[in-house]
Amino acid sequence: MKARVTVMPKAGVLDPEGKAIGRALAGLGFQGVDEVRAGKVFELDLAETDPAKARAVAEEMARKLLANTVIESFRVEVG
Amino acid sequence: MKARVTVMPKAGVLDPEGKAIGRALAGLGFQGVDEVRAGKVFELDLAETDPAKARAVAEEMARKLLANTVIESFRVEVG
Amino acid sequence: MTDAPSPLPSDRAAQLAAEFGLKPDEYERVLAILGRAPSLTELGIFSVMWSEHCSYKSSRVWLRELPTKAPWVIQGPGENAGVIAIGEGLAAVFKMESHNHPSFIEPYQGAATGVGGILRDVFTMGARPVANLNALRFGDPKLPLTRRILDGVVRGIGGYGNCVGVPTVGGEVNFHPAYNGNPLVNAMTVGIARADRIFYARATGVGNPVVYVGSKTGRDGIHGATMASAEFSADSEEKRPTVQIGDPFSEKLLIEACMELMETDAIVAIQDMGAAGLTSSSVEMAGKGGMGIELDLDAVPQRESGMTAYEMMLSESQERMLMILKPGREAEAERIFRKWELDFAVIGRLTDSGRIVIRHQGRVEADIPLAPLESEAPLYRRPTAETPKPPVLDAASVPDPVGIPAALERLVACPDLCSRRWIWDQYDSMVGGQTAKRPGAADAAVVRIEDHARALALTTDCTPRYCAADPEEGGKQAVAEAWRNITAVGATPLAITDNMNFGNPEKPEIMGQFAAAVRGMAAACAALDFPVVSGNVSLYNETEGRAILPTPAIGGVGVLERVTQAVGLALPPGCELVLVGETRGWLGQSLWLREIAGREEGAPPPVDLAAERRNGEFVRARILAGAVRACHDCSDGGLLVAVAEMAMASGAGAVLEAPPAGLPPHAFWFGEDQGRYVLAVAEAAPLLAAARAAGVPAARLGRSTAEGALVLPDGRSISVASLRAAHEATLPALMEGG
Amino acid sequence: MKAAIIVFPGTNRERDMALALHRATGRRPLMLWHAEAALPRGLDLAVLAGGFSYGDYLRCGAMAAHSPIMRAVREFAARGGHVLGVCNGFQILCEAGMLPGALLRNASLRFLSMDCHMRVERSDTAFTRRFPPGAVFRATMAHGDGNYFADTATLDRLEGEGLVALRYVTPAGEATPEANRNGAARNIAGIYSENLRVMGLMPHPENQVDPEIDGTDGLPLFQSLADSLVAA
Ligand SMILES: Nc1ncnc2c1ncn2[C@@H]1O[C@H](COP(=O)(O)OP(=O)(O)O)[C@@H](O)[C@H]1O
Ligand SMILES: [Mg+2]
Repeated sequence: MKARVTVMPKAGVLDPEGKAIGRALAGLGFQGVDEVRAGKVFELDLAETDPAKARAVAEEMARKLLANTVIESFRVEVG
Repeated sequence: MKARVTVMPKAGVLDPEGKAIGRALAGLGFQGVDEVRAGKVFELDLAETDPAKARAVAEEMARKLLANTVIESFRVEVG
Repeated sequence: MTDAPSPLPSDRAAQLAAEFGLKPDEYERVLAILGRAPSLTELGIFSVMWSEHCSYKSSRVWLRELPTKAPWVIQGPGENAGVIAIGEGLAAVFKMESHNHPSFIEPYQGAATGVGGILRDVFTMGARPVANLNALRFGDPKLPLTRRILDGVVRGIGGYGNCVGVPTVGGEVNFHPAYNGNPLVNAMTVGIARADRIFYARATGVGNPVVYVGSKTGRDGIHGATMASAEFSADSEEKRPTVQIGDPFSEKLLIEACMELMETDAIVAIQDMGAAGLTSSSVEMAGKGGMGIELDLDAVPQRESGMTAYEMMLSESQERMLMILKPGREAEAERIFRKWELDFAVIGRLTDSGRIVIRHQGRVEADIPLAPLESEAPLYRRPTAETPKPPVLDAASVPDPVGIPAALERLVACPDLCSRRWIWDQYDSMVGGQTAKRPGAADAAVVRIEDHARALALTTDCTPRYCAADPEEGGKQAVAEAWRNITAVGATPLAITDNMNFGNPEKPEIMGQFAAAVRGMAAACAALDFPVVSGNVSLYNETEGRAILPTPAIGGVGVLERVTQAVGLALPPGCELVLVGETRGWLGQSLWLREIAGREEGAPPPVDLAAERRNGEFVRARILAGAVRACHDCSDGGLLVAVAEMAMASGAGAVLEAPPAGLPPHAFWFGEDQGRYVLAVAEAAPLLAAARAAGVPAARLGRSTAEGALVLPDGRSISVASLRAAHEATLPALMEGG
Repeated sequence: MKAAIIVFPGTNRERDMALALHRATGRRPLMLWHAEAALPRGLDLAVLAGGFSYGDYLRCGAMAAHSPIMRAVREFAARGGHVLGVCNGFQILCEAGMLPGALLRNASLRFLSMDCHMRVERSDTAFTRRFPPGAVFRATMAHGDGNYFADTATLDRLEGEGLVALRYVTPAGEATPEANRNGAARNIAGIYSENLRVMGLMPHPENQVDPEIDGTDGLPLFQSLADSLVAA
């Protein structure tokens, strides 16, 4: 079973990368980009076959390691 | 309109970060993790309101800047 | 088990041989050696071993002309890196290598894996890497593509070097449109070993285990020609990139694990898996020892499923090594590599058959006699056409359009002379705690040897515009400048590594450049007792038929008995300035001519090797006698640029004296005559007297002051702060200015 | 003083740190591999040195923070032991929750290798007593992720309780934006734990301990520790 953990900077936490990308996009002539947030995504191949259990495991992984909840929030999708 | 661009290392391309995370998860006692791939995600706030156009713009941004198509592949979601 | 490889159908084999880059007569030789058509794996092995990259088929006949011996040379060219004795039972191990093409395709990973590869060449010989340098050439800085490549290359070098914890202490950068489609990324690593504990790649001992360590093998970097032919990648869901990805973290672990194993006596031979990975490492190790080798590819640690023998033998996955161990030492070695969380596998044995035999999934995939694979390798003496000697430019015939102050301000800010701070600020130059002269501080970087007073002086040099105008003088000058930069910190130059970057060798004019550059280098190496102990050749640096400037990059290594003897270039106030060496006002091929007069012409400045040696030995002796407070050689931009660089480094100023009559001022101040140094000393008189006694041309040039201005003989004054602002602004404006 | 440097896979300034400790104390520190579960008896100081533990993959220090030895380090600190974390070591201490806040990418998004100046905010701790009050000293910085972040309440608490150890300043001692190259909140270069026994900082004072190499600006930090932690 596949799980995907998406980790984004929390609102209020500086996102220098997102900002720099916003500027670079404008520099390339892309208009109408209001905001860019840059985050990370982890695709996990789990042996677990039960979706609910897989989600629980992935959430624990995110809390323990994949995200730093001082600065980041995360979201888990399975399937 | 929001667009999300997910950028992952191409299949077959070494993903040292994913490899190290996989090891660390095993070290933390998580079993049954077959593979981890680490990628990036960009959440864009676009002024564009037409979904098809927003997707086209986000795809162009990915090709031009957000992804390095020599070694990475990308996926765009809008809405 | 079938014990003979299955040959390809003969027409198919011939067609593939051509696709893999084997010439028809080369392929005939393959058939003669095997006595049958090759299997796919065999054809792959021949094609990579006989490629320009591995066989040096176009360059070997010329490289033989280079001096490679001196009493302090422990190992010259032919091993993974060169080795020299540096005193106190220590050895310096070093080499330079190019990653030009990969850095154009993917600048970050190309440069990063270039650093990783050269590090392995050095620690595979038992040396702990203590310094990295890099010699870089980029296209026109006004092009966005140039900036993108520069940005990626610098990030890649930093990303890899910073992570492995080896300080990047120096290098050089040039810009020229000839590199627009073909940047040069040459990386150099220097390591320190005990002179009696060098590890070589010569495999011996029938039955000894062949051991694979490091990262797993994937389908990275298998050459483009093959990947394009879809038949060999049945599962090709998407076109696989041939780009290799570096993993500096694994490299760091590999360094530590190898160092730990090398403390034991378990290793017979060791070699990194560089270009053509498993093929070249196994063929070369067995070949050097006159042995045979058998590999069982089922045992190779694999990152991807379904890899074929062909793919495994040609993979260029990074961070891997091959070793021959003494019998029975496998467990001990395995424990060390497991501790460092690296793969470890016994994948074969040495034999006395003189053949390489490769087994995979119950089949013999290759069975090749090793001796002819090496001895029958192609060797070409390709036709050469000499570069016509350009006429000497008469300085008096070139008017000065802008005056001295304006020219200086423009020169110190031009891309080839501006501060490289933006680059070196991204490289950790201090890790290790031994860097006494970091980038920008001296003509050569100075790195002390841990637990010793002794230090190495390191530099990379080449002036491609000289080489293009006159490859022989240019080759000579590159070696001389490296020698001079080491001398200018007070160190004794010992040996060099080189990286020969040229265009297509099948063109006589390119091969002519190559041959002439080697001739010039050889003359300089001989005259300066500065032998070549390792090197690398990169040919076919062309895009759309346009070649790069001939670029024989030189990496020089010297030694100081005590690190405290080293002098830098920062000018202290209250000194007298002395110019050592003869000034004739040589403007041909100078930066002044190009940047101020807008002309790229004339013969480059000639190098008088006897004067070079005499002047340098004089300067070094004065430095070691403790008589010199600062020293800088005159190179790009000439004398006034050298003085300005010394002043900008400290903020001090100088009052300068009138040039000798007979020379136009711009030729005196900006001519690029060779073999010259600017010295800051407490008192000029004793130095001038000593110079006279030694037959060394020297003249008082002025004095340094605490006021931050350069005052010209005619009384005009140039602010050092504004020079520095212009000098520092160029790269940041280019790279961050948007 | 009995000191130990903890070595994680990817640590690379452990030798620099050992040289600095040796110079200040006359004793070579122990090197401890991260897989050890316990610290040696009678230890006075545990040091987390700089480098790229686990390649800086995921987040700097995140994986090292979960190493077996970090439990022992946490217990050691809880018992009142002294812990110094430099650069990657600082990042590990934050990831392990032993110091508040986090270290984000440098504002410039580039690795910064250059000298910086720091002001010693209090010179009455075990780490700083050799510095005169308000001292400014020079050190090398070499990091990609040194941009200190904490929420406003945490920053206010750190300031209020005197837990800001070092700030980036000009050579004249002013905490200006130009002196703050990585963009750290309130120019913070280093902080203490509540009991002042755990210190984390981004720059590398261990690279300025030798007059033959690059001066001795950083030496007082190690001498302070040597003075403070004289033990049997
Ligand atoms: N790519 C680079 N990486 C690190 N340092 C560099 C690089 N390029 C130039 N430098 C440093 O910048 C300084 C000036 O370089 P350069 O002008 O080539 O010196 P010189 O003319 O004395 O040989 C030297 O200290 C050199 O090591
Ligand atoms: Mg030079």
